[in-house]
Amino acid sequence: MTLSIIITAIVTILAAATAMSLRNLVHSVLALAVAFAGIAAFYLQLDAQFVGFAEILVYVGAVAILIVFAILLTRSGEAPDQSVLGPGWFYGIIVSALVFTAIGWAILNSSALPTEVPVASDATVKHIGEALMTKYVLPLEIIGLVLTAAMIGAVLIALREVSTAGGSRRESAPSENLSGLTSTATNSSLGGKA
Amino acid sequence: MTTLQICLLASALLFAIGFAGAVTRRHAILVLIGIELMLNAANLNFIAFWRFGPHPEMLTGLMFVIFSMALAGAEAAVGLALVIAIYRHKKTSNLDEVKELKG
Amino acid sequence: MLGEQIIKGMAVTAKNFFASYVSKDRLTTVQYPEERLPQKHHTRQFPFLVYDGDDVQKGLRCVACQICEKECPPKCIYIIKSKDKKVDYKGQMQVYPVTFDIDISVCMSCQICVEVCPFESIKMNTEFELSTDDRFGGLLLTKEQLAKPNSYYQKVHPEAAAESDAVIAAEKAKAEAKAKAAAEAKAKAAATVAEPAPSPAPAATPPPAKP
Amino acid sequence: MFNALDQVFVNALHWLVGFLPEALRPLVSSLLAVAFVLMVFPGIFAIVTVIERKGLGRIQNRYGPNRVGIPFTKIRLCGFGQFIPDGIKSLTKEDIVPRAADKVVHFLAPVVMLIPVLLAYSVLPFGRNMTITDYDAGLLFFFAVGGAVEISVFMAGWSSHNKYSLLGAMRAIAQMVSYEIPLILSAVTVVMIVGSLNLNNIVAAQNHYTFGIAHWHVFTPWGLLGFVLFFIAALAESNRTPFDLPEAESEIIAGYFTEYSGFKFALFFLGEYLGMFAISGLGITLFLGGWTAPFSFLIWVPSYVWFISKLLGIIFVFIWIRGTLPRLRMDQLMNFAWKFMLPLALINILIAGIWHFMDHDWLRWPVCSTLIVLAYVTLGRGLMQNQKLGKRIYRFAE
Repeated sequence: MTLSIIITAIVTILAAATAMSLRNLVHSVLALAVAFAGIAAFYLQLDAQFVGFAEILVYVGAVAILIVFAILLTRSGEAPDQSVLGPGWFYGIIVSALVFTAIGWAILNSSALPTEVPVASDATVKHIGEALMTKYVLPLEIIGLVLTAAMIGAVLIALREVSTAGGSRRESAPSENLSGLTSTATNSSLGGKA
Repeated sequence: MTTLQICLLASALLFAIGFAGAVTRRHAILVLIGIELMLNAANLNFIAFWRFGPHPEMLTGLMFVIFSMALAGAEAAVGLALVIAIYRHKKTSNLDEVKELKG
Repeated sequence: MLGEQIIKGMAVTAKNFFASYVSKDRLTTVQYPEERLPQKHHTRQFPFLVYDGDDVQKGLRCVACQICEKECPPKCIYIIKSKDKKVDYKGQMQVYPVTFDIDISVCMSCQICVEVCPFESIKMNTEFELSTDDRFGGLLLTKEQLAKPNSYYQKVHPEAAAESDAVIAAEKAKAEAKAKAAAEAKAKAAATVAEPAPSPAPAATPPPAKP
Repeated sequence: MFNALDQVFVNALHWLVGFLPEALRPLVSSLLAVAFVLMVFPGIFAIVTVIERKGLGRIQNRYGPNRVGIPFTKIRLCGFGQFIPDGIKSLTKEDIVPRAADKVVHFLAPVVMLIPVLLAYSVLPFGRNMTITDYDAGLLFFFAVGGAVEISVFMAGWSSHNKYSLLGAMRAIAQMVSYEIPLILSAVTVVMIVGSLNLNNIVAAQNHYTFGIAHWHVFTPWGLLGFVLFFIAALAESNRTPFDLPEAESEIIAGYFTEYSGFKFALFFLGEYLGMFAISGLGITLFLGGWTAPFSFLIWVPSYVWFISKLLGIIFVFIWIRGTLPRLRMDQLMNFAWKFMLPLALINILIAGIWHFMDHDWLRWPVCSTLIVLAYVTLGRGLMQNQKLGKRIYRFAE
């Protein structure tokens, strides 16, 4: 158990670091997909089967694809000529290293962490569904509302501004793809919960 | 080192990598990717604490992760729509060249 | 209603599917090596050489005049004339081709060689299964491969062969008449020289056959 | 006796594994199960390529391949050996990688395509007690790995650095993403009625008989509509005609695998067909009763025979449709997904709810059927009236 978790951790972190350091955006996204798959493997090893599958469905199947579509639509598939790092990148790296040091020190030296491993609870889909429909029904409804609002908002933002009245129908065509992507994310997560 | 500590350390490292990426990279989409990584690191924490915490039968951490995933999907959709909208206006997705909102 | 036409189309294809097993008439294709469609009336593929009689060397109509070689647009014909002569079908002494090659990988089946040939010697074949595994030597047809008897030509293109036979017969007759006339003139001259008797010799000569 | 025949593979597996030490048993038994899948389904793929060519030929009043039988003999077997030369040809062809291509991504794409497709087989119940892994959330797993196929399509299209490849990949991703929604929503109805995401439970829920007829979900109004929606979405997901826009030969050469040749092309081809079988298998499991027999007097036939014959039946319909329908246009495709399939799938969820709550009441039959017909006619009218799927209006340069 511990060995496989360590291997998963190494793969995930390597993939994430690759995703953040490559020059080519498309390679970054592919590495990101590997990182997401690694996190899903983490969930599966921690007995959270449903969440692990949902992670693959939402992140690898929807978010990575969405990012890929955005890359294609903004034509940023080629590596840029100038530096990929913004001004003040040095301070950014210092700060993130400080953050990691602080959290890591806290984790290694904390006495509040539980030491004994409890027996795995059976977080079956049935239990999750029952909890969603009873105890967490209000958050569920709110999430539904938020997702609808996000979908409408994304469609409105990405709609091309129409200058002439005549071209409106054809102009709105590309946004249909995007609305499709957003509502995949919504519907697939809803579909999993039902 | 216990399994919980390994999970937490991995999640902290993921968070740091995501943070570094989001702060240092110029490209808008890469900043979004960094934010997604940070969200996932937080989710990993929730799952680890749910699994090794005192009450795994309560499903609280699991529920939080499910809702946070749904929100992350919405956030990615809106964020990428913003990137596309900015690209249409400025023909660039480089964040250093988008300075109108600075005032 | 939506989907009505789809069901109609599916019914058509299903009918095709099952009926093609029942009635052979529906099948539009032919199983080629076993069954063949009859060839079209004027099928022509690549040229061949015609010879009369049984012997290729003796009966070959070609006299190596090289008109076809000169006229051939892709220059796929190659002829070497002989040094000696032989009797051709008209009875005259003619050179003959020692080498007559056609590269059918170059030939474009334009039939110009057939049209320019004054000796009814080169004709178009209907043979099309000429594929070979040797793409240089195998596609270069030599005189022996090209030569086909007149009976073969009569079989593949009966009408054209009849026409060509008529031409040859006419020319043969003309040549014979000429030869006869020449012989008689010769005999006459000889007679006049030898014995100047006033005897009208060529009165019984039949008129030369007009084609 | 019948039971022994039904369980012959399961018992053989147990017998084989029994020779091994206790520690190795789970590993070896899962490896053997994987080997079983890797042998059976590519075998079906080989046969189906021939069946497809023969079937298309017959639909067009031709013979189709009928020459190659057993190699080096004169036995022809109606041409069913055609896959052997086909395979040899594609494996021995030269593998060309474009100079401008992204070599690593170009190489990885077919592999990434095949992995999720093969993973999808791990949850399908092929017969009684014949599921490789019995996940609690098996259906979710299936859809999750199915979504990962899109990444490989994008990898193939982008890495080739060819505009046709890129266009094909964009089309493919947009189409797969759009049709995934009706696919999942039509599967949700079954989950609602059965109350489980486990595919074995879904099959078990259909495995009982009234008057000798099985309780397959397709025999109910919502199940019929759900099956039709699922089938159309599955056609689109596996890029089959009439939804084969991603690889429309006449427009964009071969879509995202334009620049692939030889073994990599064969892998794509295999991946596409295996994906088609997997999604057909899921449709069988959800709506057509999985490995159960349609009538109670036929239960003596082994369960895996039922599964395979249902699979071949669905594949035959796939081929039949390919031989009949022309390709859609991109806007028609999107309109059909968003303005027809999606609302109908949502209405179907509502109808399944009504069906569930009017439990064991004869009235639910007419009510649900009427609702479905009404919804179908209204949506169909709307689609036709807006000329979305109607006759094409040509626009010339003005």
